[in-house]
Amino acid sequence: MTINWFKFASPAAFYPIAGRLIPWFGRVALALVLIGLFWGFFLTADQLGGSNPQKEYYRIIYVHVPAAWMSMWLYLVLAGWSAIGLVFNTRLSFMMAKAVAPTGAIFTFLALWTGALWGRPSWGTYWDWDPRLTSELLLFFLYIGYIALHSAIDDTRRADRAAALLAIVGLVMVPVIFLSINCPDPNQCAALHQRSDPGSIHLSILIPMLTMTLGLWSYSFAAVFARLRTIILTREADHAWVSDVIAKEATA
Amino acid sequence: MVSRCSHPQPNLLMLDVSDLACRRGERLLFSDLSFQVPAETLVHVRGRNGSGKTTLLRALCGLLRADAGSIRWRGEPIRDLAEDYNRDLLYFGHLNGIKADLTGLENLRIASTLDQDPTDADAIVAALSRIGLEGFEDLPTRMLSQGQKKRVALARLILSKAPLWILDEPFTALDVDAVDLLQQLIAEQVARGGSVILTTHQEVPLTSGAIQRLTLGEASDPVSSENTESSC
Amino acid sequence: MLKVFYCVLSRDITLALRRRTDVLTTLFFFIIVVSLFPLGVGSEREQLRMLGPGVVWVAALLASMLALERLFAADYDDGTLEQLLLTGQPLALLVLGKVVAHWLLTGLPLVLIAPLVAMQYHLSSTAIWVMMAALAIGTPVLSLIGAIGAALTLGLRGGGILLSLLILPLYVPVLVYGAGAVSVSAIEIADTQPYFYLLTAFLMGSSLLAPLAAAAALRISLE
Amino acid sequence: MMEFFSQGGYAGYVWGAFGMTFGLLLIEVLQLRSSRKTTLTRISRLLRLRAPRQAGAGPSMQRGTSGPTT
Repeated sequence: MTINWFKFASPAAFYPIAGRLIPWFGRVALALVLIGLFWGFFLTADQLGGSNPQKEYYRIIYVHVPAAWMSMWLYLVLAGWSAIGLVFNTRLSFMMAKAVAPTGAIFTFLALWTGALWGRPSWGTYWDWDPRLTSELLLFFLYIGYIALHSAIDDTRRADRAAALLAIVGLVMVPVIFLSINCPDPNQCAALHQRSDPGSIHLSILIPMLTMTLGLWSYSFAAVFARLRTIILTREADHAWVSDVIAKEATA
Repeated sequence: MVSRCSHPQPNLLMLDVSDLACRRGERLLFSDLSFQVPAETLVHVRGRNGSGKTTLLRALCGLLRADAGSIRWRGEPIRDLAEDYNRDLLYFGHLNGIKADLTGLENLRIASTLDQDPTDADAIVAALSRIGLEGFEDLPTRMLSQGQKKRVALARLILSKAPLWILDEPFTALDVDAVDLLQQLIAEQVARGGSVILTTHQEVPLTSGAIQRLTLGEASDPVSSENTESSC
Repeated sequence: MLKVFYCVLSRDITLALRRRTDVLTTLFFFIIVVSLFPLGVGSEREQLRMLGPGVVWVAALLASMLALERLFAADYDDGTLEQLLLTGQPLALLVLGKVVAHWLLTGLPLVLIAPLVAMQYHLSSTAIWVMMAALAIGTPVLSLIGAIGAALTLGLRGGGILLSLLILPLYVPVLVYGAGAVSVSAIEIADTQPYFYLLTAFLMGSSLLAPLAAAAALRISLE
Repeated sequence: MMEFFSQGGYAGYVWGAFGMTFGLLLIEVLQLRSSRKTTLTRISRLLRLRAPRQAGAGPSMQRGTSGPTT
């Protein structure tokens, strides 16, 4: 039994499906985030001993790391949908990519903001060109580049495809950019492995952090699908199915 | 000129378009458009402004990717042929496609080397003089008038050996005798077995071969063809 | 095949030489930007020597980026770009020809003028040689990657600003290792070897992939 | 309860980070909701203005509105 994926590729078919999924993802996200916060704030130690002693401000990790992971994951999703759109020429994939970009940019900004606020107490400055934060900053420029290019072109068809190509070129360049930032001096390249990789974090902190990540992940599904439905409506306005959807929903 | 009497039977099918659909932005311009262009045929595309004539021509020459349907050149989809199809094609858009800082001679020499049939200088000079530009060959084209610039671009029609011509409003900005010359060139192209697809608002008399009229924007059957009044 | 490459190359060079001013504007922009910094930062010798490589590279980045806009714009306006798409030649080859011509007209002069500019920053002679070598390898990469951006922003109003927004993040690796090579050469000349390996790797990688991406971008822009 | 809010003296940083995060996400949700509403009203107005379209291959052209739309 081969599933005809292209059946779902038509915006008309996907619109109602997305509509049903949004509330479900929204509720799951809310639940996960609340559990993660409660766990992180009340059930864990106030201060961290061990190799990297930190005071209460370490709790910013519950937001900073999930946001950073989500920003990188959403860029992969953005580049993935762009590639699918260019190869299969399906309009829905381009709409999906356009729907992902703003949420990804927001998470990147959040990662930078929370990273700076965490850096101040622990390193003494808001910004010290730490390789991870600098890579986030450049990822932020890639998102802004995608959004700016897409909005600068009026013809939606060319805008989709040009921004998609930019996302793919960006994806190819990301490892090279991250290499050049994490290891500016190839002679002694100690900085490549992160100072505190997730493995070394205490379990009782790792669990809430992962729950928060899942919460933000399910939140981004809901946000992206909501934006996608608006994009589908604007772009398919002159199709027949939109008029009866409008009639039904405008009155509801 | 002896008008060769050949019945335009569709022996050698050149271009075959089947249920083509094109969209401009979010507006669907035309859909389920099918027509064949056999050898020795002139396709005269007509329609109001905005009915998608230019979009159709750009889709036919591969510049624009159609939303649906297929375009085949001698049985092969043009997307697979890519460069080979380009070699058999000469496209003439709204812009002249010549560099203002280069002379007429240089423009044509570069155009022919890029089309991979480098012609020697005096063939180019002959083409330029036939088009009515002798004495202007080695003048930078920015000094020429709008009509003369168009003639330099038209000189490529003389030099080209491409079997398929796609011309978008070729007659604009041309004076009377340039129009006659262009009509003669098109008639020669069709007579020697080539096909021409063009959009224009005036008639194009042929010495032989068939004329197909393709009107866009009408709900009725867009394709109607009639043979020229030639004796055969 | 190569004949076509040279045809495009020589066409672009003759075109540019007929409008000599365009070539010089990029060069003077580079010189002005480089000589502005000492006025802003103060002309204390040790500081300038430390600052020199970075400033020269950033100026080279900006100069080559500003010159990119003219890469396709002139051909786009007079219709020759359409004809280039419709020749019987692989588009990537023609794009490579245009990019090499663009580099010869904007990148190479930067490399040749670098010693003159480096003296403003009291760089040692070895540092000047290393900078010229690094620029010679790095500026083609800038032109190649920039060609993708130029193709994407073709015919857009405000394309120049948009082009810099899209392309500058992609220039970071060349900047980091280009400037790094020069500053390391002051300490230990042998240490610059890995930098040049990386820069050459970027050059080879981008000269293979960038024309393909730029050709795809052109097809999208000219739809 | 008070020491919870003070977060060992780092309240500014902790709540600055959390506040920005959930504040921004909330703003995004509200923005999505309002853009959906404006899109719905804009398209319904557009559809009401446009007369019932002729079916057929022709492009979706306006055939002129049929009388004043109530």
